[in-house]
Amino acid sequence: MATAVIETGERETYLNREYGIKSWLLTVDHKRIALLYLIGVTFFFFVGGFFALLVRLELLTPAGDLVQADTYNKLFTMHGQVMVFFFLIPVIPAVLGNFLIPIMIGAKDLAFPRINLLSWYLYVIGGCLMAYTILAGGVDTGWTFYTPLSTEFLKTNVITAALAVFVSGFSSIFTGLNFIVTIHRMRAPGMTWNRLPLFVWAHYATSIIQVLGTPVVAIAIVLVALERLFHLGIFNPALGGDPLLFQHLFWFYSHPAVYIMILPGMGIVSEIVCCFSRKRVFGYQAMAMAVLGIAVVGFLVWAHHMFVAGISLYAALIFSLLSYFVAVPSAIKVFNWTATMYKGSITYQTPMIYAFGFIGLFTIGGLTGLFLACLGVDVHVTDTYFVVAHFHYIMVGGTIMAYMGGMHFWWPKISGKLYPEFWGKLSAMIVFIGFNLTFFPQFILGYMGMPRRYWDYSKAPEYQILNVLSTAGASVLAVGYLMPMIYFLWSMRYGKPAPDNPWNAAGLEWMIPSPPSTFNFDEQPVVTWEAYNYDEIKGEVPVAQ
Amino acid sequence: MSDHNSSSEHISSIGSSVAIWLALLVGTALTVGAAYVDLGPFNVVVALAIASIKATLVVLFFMHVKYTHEKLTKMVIATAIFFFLILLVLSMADYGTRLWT
Amino acid sequence: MLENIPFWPVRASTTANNVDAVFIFLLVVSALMTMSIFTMVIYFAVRYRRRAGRPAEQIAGSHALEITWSIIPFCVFMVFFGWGAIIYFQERTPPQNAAEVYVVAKQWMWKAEHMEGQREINQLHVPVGRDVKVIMTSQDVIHSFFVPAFRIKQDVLPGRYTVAWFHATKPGTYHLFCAEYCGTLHSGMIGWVVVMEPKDYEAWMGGGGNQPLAVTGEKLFTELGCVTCHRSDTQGRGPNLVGVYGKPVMLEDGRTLTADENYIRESIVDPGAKIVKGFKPVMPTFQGQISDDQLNALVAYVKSLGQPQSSQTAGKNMAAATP
Amino acid sequence: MHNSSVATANIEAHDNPALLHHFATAEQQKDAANLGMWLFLVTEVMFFGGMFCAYLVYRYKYFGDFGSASQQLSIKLGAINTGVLICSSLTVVLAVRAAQLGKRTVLVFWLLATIVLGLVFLGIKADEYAEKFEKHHVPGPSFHYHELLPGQAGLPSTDRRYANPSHAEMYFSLYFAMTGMHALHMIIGVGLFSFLTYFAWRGKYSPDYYTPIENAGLYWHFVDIVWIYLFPLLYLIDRHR
Repeated sequence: MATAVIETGERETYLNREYGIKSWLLTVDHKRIALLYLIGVTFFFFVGGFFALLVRLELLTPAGDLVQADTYNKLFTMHGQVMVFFFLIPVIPAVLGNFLIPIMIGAKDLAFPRINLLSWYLYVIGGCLMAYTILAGGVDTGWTFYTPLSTEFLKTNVITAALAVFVSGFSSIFTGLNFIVTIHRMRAPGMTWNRLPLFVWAHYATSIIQVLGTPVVAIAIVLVALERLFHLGIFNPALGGDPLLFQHLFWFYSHPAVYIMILPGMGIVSEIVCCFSRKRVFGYQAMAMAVLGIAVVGFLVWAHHMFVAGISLYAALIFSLLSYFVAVPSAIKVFNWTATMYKGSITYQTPMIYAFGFIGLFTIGGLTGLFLACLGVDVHVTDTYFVVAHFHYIMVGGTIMAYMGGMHFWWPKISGKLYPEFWGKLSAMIVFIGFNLTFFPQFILGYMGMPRRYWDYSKAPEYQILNVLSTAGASVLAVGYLMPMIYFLWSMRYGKPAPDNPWNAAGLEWMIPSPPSTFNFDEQPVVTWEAYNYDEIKGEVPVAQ
Repeated sequence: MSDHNSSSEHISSIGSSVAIWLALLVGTALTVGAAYVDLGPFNVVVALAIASIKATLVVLFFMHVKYTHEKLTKMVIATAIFFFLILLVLSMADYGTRLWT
Repeated sequence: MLENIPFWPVRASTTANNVDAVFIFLLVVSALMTMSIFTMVIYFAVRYRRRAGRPAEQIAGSHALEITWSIIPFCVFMVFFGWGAIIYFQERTPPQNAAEVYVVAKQWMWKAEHMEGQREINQLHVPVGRDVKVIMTSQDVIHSFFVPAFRIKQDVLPGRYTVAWFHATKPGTYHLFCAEYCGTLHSGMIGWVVVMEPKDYEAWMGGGGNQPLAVTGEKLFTELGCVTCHRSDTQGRGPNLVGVYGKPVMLEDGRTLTADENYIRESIVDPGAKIVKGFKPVMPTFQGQISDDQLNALVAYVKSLGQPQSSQTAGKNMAAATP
Repeated sequence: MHNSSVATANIEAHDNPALLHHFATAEQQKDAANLGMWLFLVTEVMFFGGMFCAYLVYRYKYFGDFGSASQQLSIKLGAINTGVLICSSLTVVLAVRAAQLGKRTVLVFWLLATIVLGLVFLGIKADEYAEKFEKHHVPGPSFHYHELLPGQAGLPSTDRRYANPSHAEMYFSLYFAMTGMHALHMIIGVGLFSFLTYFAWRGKYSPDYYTPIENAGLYWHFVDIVWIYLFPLLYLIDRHR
């Protein structure tokens, strides 16, 4: 413990304060828990990515030749479930949010450190159930669990998959609850709501969705499991039930869940754009209100996933209209980031390159969302590759770009080491190119009419060229994602020690040592400045190397 | 430190608690009684109105929300009710208009 | 013109023209928005790159600008909404005199039943230049009827009818896909929509020999004993069904609703659900006793009752009504 | 306010054994726990909300059948159980009061009373469930239902209408799902209160620290409120006919 620190003469940090497996598995330190999550989400990212690669390889040729139809259905189902529930939803809040929120608001920890650890254990239990589901033969419901297919017809491990989602859902609920209480109750003196970093605002909005939305999908999933076990009939038309009710309950959560994934990413991008433009954010209040607006209005639009599902014509009109309302705050975000760069002093380090990527890809993803909200067009493109491309632009192009940008931005703080800037830039470019090559062709495929979740398109060979491009892009993307994995690990051992504030960035997290000590602050900080006070910060972003 | 001053330090008196308790019991009797009277479509309305009054009494007095100086608690409750109603209303926007032509 | 653009899907229905029009409009507006954002980002990134002696200028923001770039996109969005809604409204309201065809989906095939009695699997033959209404139901899970060339898609649900319609404009053979994941061979649940010139279509029909669907329904109506109560006068124990289709029905509980396909279907499988005013709930349920095919035939028959003779045989048939 | 609470932070930090290290003051800790509990109740509202939504949809669709099935429940038992829960809410209020006043034995007494009332509720509920099993009103293969729709008993026998069994089964599915989930919450509550009783007996709570009692009380009241809605919605449909 502490003795080891004294002997080597190192400063005591959260990383070296204690050693041994127990000091990690029983820790209540939000920073260590963040690292535990990091291991989990990274593992599931590569599991889900592996499934994705197999899916793409199968689609290289029109015939269903690489795997069996059943296997293919399991692959895209498990790709979806793993990526959505075990990677995208926890990734930014549970890793970066967990690590940074207490520090950014000047607190020693989250409000409920033990519940934070409980969240991680729930995530792990959910993850084990998911892993069991995969190893026991998989599940082929599609990530959406649509009834009555999932309840009455499939013979796979639907119940364990449902249970995995249910348990990980509670992990997400408790994380959100913890964040809300922390942001309300644990802010340092002087850290008023108008001084919160936008990263914190974004997580606040995200947490609201987690707390309000997740329980509804939890009960929907419980009803699916009960229906499968006891044939209750709540979603089974043969017994008088309505399968659309499941879709309503499912999308009540799962549409806002998209915002659980993207809002924290927006928070990261706000931090990065300000830092590398050396500027205050343009329109702080509008940016903060925009994330809250997205979180609230995001709850009013769910049935736009159901325009062709057999809902009432009038309900479809209402939901289409409301869907356009949610686009306005998203547009504000993009315009304000752009305006933030105006008259800045911009440098292009890795995080900023990822942020550029985010803005570009999120713009395309968001605008194609307008196509899907447009009733007449949605009828044609829903359930085709157009939708697949759209949500990958948001979730991969948006969330993962932002996450990668954030990991590079805060890696010096988290690990105390600098990553190699050249490789960082290279990987960012590769990810950007690989991503567009993978998913842009899918927009065209979708408008051509290729339905999603197709294992075999040999009757429609005209789709092959674009599928080949997409698969090629996926391989490039895989390289782009593996590279940071390697050099981050490399830098932990061989990287140069990071200074406390390698980017000369604003914010409380840059005023404490890298890596931080266990209790973050030696003294209670008192905040007397606005967020992004780059006019008061001396110096520029140091040019790398 | 945080943006409020005090949580519910209110100590409820036995008298007022018993009064609320009696009101809740009376409400239960009323709701059973009203169920046997034919009020047409208003049977449901009356039943839900009585239930809501009872729930409000519990929230305000038993859960001390009336005495708290904390606006946040009230906002949290309002949020829960709002989103619960969103779930019901927008779902029924579908079911209620399916037969319209 | 569009046909010359690589990868642009073939257009073979009136709906396709409408959808393409709004799609192109969206595409152009989005492209302009994307271009303007990208241009600004790239321009700022280059123009305001770090230079010695030129620190960043702090700008707190501008509500005027923010309001501008909220309201202008919002107005554009409302155009998207309105245009899309109009097309959707058309897609959801089939023309009155459309020819009809019944489609039953099951894992993993499409079965079509024409009014003339022809049945086909994974194929749907239709004449060009005719409004065609597809009345669909599923025997098991949710499927989705998707014809990219027509730009139409409609989920097919078990336990009820959903409806799609189109007006084919160009002869040819087009993909018919299942677009809602429906289990193992989802991607095998595909077929062809064959749009034919009217004379080819009549030739395909082969001049009859099949029993029209409504006639099948009429036989069933007798065999199942429906006819004993549902008489064509006012003396029956059940309502007179002549001319009931498409008309308002007064129910015992005071509601009034239109007798559409789903109403007729429900009245057969769950007769107690909606009792017509003035009648007793004496009808037994036929749930589980008749197949979806038989149900379609019965519905087709009930709908044909009281239609003018010409339209009973011709109006809903695709071949005879061609010009 | 801000500065003063910082100033007090270090003074208070080592005095109160219940104060966790990352909080500055006991008040901050209490407020955090209180807000946390309320947020948890929000998630519970939405959790039950999903089932209420399902209930609403099917009651709207199958109104008569739901009325018929509802009349298979005993109003008497339902009303008694409502009363039992309301009484238990009162005992919880009195328990919190006792904790605030630092009266240990009174606190233990009211906590025990709450547990007893909770168990009475569960007992009556179990009895109702048992009756459903006997009458084959439990959804599943053995489900059997042949009952009139509401208001039909007075009609000539040929005119009487019977409820659609599969719609009645839907009612009972929802009945068991909703009351079952409620009962599960009751069981958790009873367990929670058992722990509290033990710790209260050991003298863990004082006027300075009674947050667990208060929060468990909030939970219990919430479960009570759920029942306040379940009772009219499940037991009192169309009783006048």
